[in-house]
Amino acid sequence: MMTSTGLVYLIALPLAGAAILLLAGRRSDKWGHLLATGLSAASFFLGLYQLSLMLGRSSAQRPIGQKLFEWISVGTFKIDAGLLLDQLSICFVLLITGVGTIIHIYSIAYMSHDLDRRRFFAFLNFFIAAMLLLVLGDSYLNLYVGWEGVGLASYLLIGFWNQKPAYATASKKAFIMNRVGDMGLSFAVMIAFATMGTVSFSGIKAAAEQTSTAALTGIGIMLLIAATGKSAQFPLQAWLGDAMAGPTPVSALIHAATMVTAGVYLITRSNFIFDAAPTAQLLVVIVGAITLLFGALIGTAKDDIKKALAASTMSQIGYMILAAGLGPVGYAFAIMHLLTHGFFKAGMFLGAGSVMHGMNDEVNMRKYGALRKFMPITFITFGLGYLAILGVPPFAGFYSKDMIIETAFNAGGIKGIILGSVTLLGAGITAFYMTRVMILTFTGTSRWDEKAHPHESPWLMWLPMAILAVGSVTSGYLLSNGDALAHWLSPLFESHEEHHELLPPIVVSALALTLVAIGVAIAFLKYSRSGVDAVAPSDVSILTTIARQDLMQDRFNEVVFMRPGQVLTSALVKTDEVIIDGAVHGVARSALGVGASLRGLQNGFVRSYAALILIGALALIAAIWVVAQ
Amino acid sequence: MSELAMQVGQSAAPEAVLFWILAPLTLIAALGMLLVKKAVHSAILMAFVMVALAVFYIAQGAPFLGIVQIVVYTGAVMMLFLFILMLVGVDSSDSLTESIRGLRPIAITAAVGFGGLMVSLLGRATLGRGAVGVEAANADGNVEAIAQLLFSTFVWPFEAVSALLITAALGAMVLAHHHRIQERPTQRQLSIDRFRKDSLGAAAGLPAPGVFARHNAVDVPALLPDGSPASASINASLKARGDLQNSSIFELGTVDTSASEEK
Amino acid sequence: MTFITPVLNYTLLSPILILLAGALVGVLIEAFVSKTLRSTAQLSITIGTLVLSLTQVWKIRNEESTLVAMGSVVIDGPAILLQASILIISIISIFVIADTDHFTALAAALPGSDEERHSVESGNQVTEVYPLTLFAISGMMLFPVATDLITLFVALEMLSLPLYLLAGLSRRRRLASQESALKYFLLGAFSSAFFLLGMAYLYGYSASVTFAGIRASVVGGSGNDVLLLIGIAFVSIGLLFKVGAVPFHAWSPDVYQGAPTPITGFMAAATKIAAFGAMLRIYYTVFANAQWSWSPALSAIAIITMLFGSLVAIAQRDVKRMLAYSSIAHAGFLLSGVIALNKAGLDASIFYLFAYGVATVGAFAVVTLVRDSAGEVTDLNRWKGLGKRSPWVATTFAAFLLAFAGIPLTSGFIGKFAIFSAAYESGAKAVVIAGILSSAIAAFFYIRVIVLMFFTDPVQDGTSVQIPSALTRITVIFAIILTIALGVFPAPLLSFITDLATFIR
Amino acid sequence: MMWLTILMLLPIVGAGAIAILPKKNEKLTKQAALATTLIVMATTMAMARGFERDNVELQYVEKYSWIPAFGINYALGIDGLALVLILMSTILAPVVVLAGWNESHGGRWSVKTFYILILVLETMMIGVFAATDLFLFYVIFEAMLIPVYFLIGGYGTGERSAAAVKFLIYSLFGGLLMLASIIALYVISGAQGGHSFDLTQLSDLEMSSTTQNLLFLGFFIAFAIKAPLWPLHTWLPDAAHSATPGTSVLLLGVLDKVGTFGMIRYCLTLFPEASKTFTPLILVLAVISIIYGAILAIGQRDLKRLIAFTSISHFGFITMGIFAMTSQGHSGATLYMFNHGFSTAALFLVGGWMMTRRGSSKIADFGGLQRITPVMAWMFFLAGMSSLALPGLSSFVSEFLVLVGTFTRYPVHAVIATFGVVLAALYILIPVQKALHGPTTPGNEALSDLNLREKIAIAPIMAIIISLGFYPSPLLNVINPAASHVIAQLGFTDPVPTSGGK
Amino acid sequence: MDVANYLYLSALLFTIGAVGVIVRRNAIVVFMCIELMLNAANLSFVTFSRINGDLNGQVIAFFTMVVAACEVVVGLAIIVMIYRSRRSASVDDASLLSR
Repeated sequence: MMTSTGLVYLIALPLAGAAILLLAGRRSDKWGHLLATGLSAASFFLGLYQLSLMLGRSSAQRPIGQKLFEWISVGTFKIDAGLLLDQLSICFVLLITGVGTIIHIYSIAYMSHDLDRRRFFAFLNFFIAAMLLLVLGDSYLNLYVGWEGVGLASYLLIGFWNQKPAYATASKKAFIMNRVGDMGLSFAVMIAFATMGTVSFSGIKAAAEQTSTAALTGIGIMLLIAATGKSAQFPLQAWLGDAMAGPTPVSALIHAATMVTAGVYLITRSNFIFDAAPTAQLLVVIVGAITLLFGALIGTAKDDIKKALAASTMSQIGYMILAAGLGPVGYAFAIMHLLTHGFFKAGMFLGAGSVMHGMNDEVNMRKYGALRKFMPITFITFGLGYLAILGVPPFAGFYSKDMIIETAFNAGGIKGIILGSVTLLGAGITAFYMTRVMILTFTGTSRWDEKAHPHESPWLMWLPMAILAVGSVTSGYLLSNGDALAHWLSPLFESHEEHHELLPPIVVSALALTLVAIGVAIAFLKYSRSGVDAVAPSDVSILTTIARQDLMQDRFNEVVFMRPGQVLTSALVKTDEVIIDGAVHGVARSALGVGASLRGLQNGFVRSYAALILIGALALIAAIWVVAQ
Repeated sequence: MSELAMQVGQSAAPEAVLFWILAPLTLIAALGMLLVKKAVHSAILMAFVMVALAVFYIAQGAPFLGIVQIVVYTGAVMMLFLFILMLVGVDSSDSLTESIRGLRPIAITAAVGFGGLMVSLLGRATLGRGAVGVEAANADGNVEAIAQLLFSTFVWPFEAVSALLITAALGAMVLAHHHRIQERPTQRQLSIDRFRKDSLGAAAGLPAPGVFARHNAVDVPALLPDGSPASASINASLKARGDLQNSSIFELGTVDTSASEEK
Repeated sequence: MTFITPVLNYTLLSPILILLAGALVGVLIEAFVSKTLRSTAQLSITIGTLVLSLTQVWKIRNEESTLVAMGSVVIDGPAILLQASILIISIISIFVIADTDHFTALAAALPGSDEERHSVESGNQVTEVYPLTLFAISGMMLFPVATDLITLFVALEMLSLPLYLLAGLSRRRRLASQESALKYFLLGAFSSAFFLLGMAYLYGYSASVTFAGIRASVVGGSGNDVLLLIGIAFVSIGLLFKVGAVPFHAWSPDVYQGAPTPITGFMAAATKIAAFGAMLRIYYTVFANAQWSWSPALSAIAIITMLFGSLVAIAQRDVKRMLAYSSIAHAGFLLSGVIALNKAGLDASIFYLFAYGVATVGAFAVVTLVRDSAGEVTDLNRWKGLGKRSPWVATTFAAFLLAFAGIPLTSGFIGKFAIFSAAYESGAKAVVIAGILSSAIAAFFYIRVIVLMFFTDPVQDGTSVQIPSALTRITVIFAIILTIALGVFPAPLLSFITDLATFIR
Repeated sequence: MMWLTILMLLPIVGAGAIAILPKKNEKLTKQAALATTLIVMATTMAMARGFERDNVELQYVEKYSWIPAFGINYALGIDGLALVLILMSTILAPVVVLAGWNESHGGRWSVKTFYILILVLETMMIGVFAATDLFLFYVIFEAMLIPVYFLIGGYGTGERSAAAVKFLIYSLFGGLLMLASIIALYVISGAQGGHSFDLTQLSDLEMSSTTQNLLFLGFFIAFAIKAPLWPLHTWLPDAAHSATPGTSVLLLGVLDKVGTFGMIRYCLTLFPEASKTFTPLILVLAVISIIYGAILAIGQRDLKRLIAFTSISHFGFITMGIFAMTSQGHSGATLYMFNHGFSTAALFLVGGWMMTRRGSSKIADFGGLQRITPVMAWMFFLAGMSSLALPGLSSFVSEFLVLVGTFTRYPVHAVIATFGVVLAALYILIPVQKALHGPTTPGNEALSDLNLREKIAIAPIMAIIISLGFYPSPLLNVINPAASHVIAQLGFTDPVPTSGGK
Repeated sequence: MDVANYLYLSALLFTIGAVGVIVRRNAIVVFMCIELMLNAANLSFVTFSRINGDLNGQVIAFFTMVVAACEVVVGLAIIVMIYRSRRSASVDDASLLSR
């Protein structure tokens, strides 16, 4: 592998930005955001430069690495601080820095009234750096650093307005659920080291062949758990909705475009493990399928625009995970959907941010309506994203999502049919809830509070939206034209055998579009025709109620983990006081008691003392006599 | 030890007679010490035990010790005891009921156990050698032989005992000796004092203690005609030492006039 | 019968003889020196005598003889060490005894009487204390070097009688003091009767009154051992009484509390050395070959003593009583040195005795300083906040307590380590375990006192610390320095002891 | 050159100097104390430069006869393990002095006394790690209790004397058990070629397995009390709660390390067989400590107690790493000791500043500090992140090494212990949320942010926490030889990759 | 007659003396009981002296008498002192110091 000395700057630039802004404090208030944006952009251009270099090399020569220093080395456990830039990571690098830079720009305006804007930019920069480390690390442990780093960034940004207790709680929840997932990554590393003696990607790739399927399955499952945590997949999905507490640019960048897709990256990156561990792979698919529907269902019931989008994100990542679980045939599509999703979902989030910006930070869609007239640019960019997510040709989503549905059908047998159906159904529901969002927000009658004065956002905000909208429109075509992405990535994955086609592509597309149309139609009938209440109706079906409560996910966590945990905690606190410390005190007390009672012997009467001596003499003689016998 | 062939006394049957008469008496006397109420009776019984022991000493070839036992122990030490008993109150008697809960049964059990154990152990003792008798050692006379030992082999403890005697004397003095607090007044000074006092009441001499009361001890003040105690009737040094009886119990008003024999 | 002219070997006896002479001079001073000069004269004579005696001990340190005083006394390494220890302890005790008004102005005066008040006002002092102390010291010097039963008994009484008297001479709380004298005397006499009877049986068993003779019988065996066993038991009672081992300890809390504090310190330290010295000699030489018979019983007593002393001390509210129980516990620790019955045990015991003695005198000297208008304050509750009022006194006392507790860098730790390792080496593991356990318990109450002094706010009840006079100051400083020094650099003393401490038979 | 002796003497000299300074001039006293600790730190670093890191033998060896009668020497020497701990101690000392500039004011005694105690303690901290004579070690081990006892009891808050007593009694009890074992070792060594306390000689003793087990327990219990291992931990929360923050740092950061240090240096070296016998039990206790400490920390309402319980959890990790008997576990545990010193120091110091300002240690009394005192809040947050072993911070490296090292031999233990990582997130984030986030709690409005002195004090700690997270090699290179040496001596080799049974 | 009988007698007297110390309350009587114990021991000495055929036992007995005399002096002085202070010779009354 070629080595390079430049990779580190990709990370170092934003990291330096974060450090400077945090250490300089208020002094950098004036120029901090500019510096951060600049550094992010610089990193993006560096990425582009690396891409250009990469393009200039033959496909086998494309991956390049950089060993920075020996990080941990104990016995055979040797971890270098090393970076790896290959065809897969470059995609992420560009996505992260590209979308990241755009969102930086957007935020300059979006956060302009916030006193702590500088800190916000510091966190953003920090996030970029951590995310880059995640995708550039050349071993699981390096990845782990970035993995938790983005978790921290996410925590900090969700809780950016943590003076509101609910937001603080949301950030905490995100961090802790992520930690649960991270534990899976720890286990994966441990199993890998115990069985293969290495934790680097290349090392494991080489050793995987000699390793038993059981061990690989174990690693795979643990990686999956990690992925579910970071990517808000079932069963660790509950945090994502609450994470919308963060400023909207954060939602766009972290909780839509980049961080939450880290799970997809992890699974794709670990293709050599999953390919050899069918069971784990199957689980990946199942998780993806469940989440896909899960997120979609939640999305149908949410009135909070950001939460609706978050549910959508969850669902879309479900698609990606599912695709990644399909093995070599799906990796490229997973990544492709990831990239297109990065554009259109980020765009929509920014759009949502723009709406909120104009609506006094109102997030309830039932209090929107008819914003089309007031925010035309937002409407257009949002609409383009909408079309993309629906998978309407030729928008980006069409290319990526159809591929996934197609591949799912082609998975073979019952599995293929089920997966295909699920993905199709998901597409339909997606169409329904996204249409609902569109209708509630932009069309119909206005249901605003009197204080609201909707207006279009400044150019610093709409420009990024526009850029992303362009991406939403074009990226699908660009990436899939001539299987560009698939070819680009193919050296990384095992070549796959020709798959048999259950349904021809054109049929799949047709089916998908049909379902989308049905979804749109239902939404249109339900919301556009009959109008919308400003207050959510309460006489709704039990299903709606459950969906509004995120399918009871929080209730479940509360009943199964939180309450018992609290009981256990207080019980242990009591135990510690009463039993363990009590035992210690008990010993002390009994010694005191014995002392006090023996003290009674000393009654002050000399005759008693004499009696004691006599008894002692008797005992002593007897004892000596007995011993002597 | 009963199996021992210590039949020294076989030819000396009188010793056996002596022992069997005197030993039970000694034991009874010793037991009596514990059982009699009055301390002075105990002392008498003690003296008897000592004398009996002196007899045993003499019977066992220790005439010197026997005599010393009588002279020193019975004669001097017991007299000292009796003297102190007088001081403390010769008629004082102990109540024999036990006041410390549980002590008596413990004491009796311990005593029976102790005595029993001692006797049974002694019964098991065998020396592995015969009783020699002190006739050979006393060949030159008991006193001479003891003197030999005392002034040669045991001269060091003998000297050391002198330190003990001094200690005892010194100790007794420390505990009992009173200092003169003021200068002893001269006769002349006394006379002057007597006549130059505030009143001439003292000129004729101070009242004698206890003369009007029904008690003639020197530590009880005389009573004045009004029945109050005359403090001047008590020697000043007694007063200073605090050896003073509370005179109020002898005041006329409080005296029980019904004639009752004082014990 | 020819008279054998006794040969006394005065050089080797000289330390004791000097003391006796000093005591006699003291008695003469009582008779002939005017009151105003008496206390000065007595003090200087006493100190002079003690120092002279000590130098004499030093001079004869390398001489050995079993034949001193017609075989009544033996002078060997342990004898030198024990005598020197007793003398050093005595010297520092005398400073405290001499300090001020610890003793009654007139023993014969009734408590609370005019005569007593008068005597106090006239500045009267019971200067007889000095010769009495000297007599006691000479008895203590003789006790561990005696090699026949007679001398042993006489020495026992020589050391006891003056102490009985001294215990009753406290200036304050005289009733308690007198009571302690009575208790000490009655129980002391009671135990010495046992001791005497034990001697009789030993004499009966061996037909000898000398240690060598008895030892020969023990080694050679004569008949069965019943008389020996009773003898050992009864002699042990007398000795165990003196060291305050359970169940013969009952006198010590009462006497420690009632006696004048300087005497308590002196008694606790010096008597222990003397008694343990004699005990070591008797068990290591005379009874050594009968170890099988007494070792288990003595181990049991040691264990009970340690635990009892430590446990009961926890519940005490009076400093002097607490120290008394602590000294009971220490008797238990020291018994493990006797049980060890090896060279290491002997060395360790001697070191321990000396170190403990010094710390004890120091601790009691500190107790004398804490006072209110009515005299010493021994109620622990009134020691609260002492660290605030007089940090140095409290710190010093804390250091002594830490030494008692056996915290490293104090002499107590080295002593404990030495004595326990010796006991362990001889296989007395149970004793060591019990020792460790009771050390833990003991730490509890030592620390409690430290908490009272340092971590509790003072109560305003007139308790104050008297500025120590030069004499007491010397004692306290000497004791504290030695306590720390022996904890940090015990090597010189240890090797001195190791070189010297071998019993000759 | 007698580096170690000089190192031990320097604080004593400083203490002596402070003792003769005028009592009135408190500032001068503090400056003198700071200067002394800084000099010690500099000297340690100078010494560390000459350390040959690949040499597994003891270095800077000094040996003088101390008590020849018992074969006791004043013997010093350090290996990688000891060096690292000494470094930690001497770096923490000036930080504590500087951070707790005013800690000495609320005490029962003077400022002078406080610093004298601190400096005496520093001497002992160096000595206890440098001692290679068992007796010397024990002496310092026990004597150390005294200054700490007075520091807690004299300058602490709340139920300080009760806490101090509890601490002392607990420790003394453990120490006495150890003394029993030491006595036994001494006697056994006497029977096998002469009394000695030399570590290397003692480690060659022949003992029956019963003896070895009993003696091991004597040592281990003492150390398990020191490095509080469940269920011998109950003294720690009380002590930490009552002590001043600076004292707590020295207590948890340094003194408690003596326990884990002792396990390696004494338990493993002297009783290899017994160590193996008891490993299963100890690992279970360690795992319980990890989870138990974490859960209890979650349940605490008092900040200091919370931190104390987190330490119990952390010490569980260290113990587990030690007894996993792999080079990763061992090196990780050693590194963990070092890192824990700093992360706990950070938590306690910053927590201490918060508490001093607020006048309360209840978590509920804080709230919204991030808005009022951002720097302080950030420092607390960072310290917390270090405590929960965030990758990129120093404690992650050590914690992960311990887990990996344990997993290769005891996967089940490692898996359970890993749950502690999640709990760690809870016990840190709960107080972070309550104290730093949310609306400002009444009474907190006027709290002041860190001043320059405090910033200077905390800066080196943070620097160490962050830089060692990314670049722990300098320490690992020193630790590794020592750790593998111990493992090799015990006859262990790292498990080879199993390939999952293929 | 068996010489050992003296020993039995001695042991019994000693026991009686010991019990007397415990059961009697008058300090003087208590002290007399102690004297009884000493005398019992003396009897043993004299008897053993006869058994052993040397006079050492008699010498010890003699010393015992001397020592006992000294003890009596000191003891009685103490008792008198107590009596004067308390107006009581009961040992039970002297129990200020306890616990």
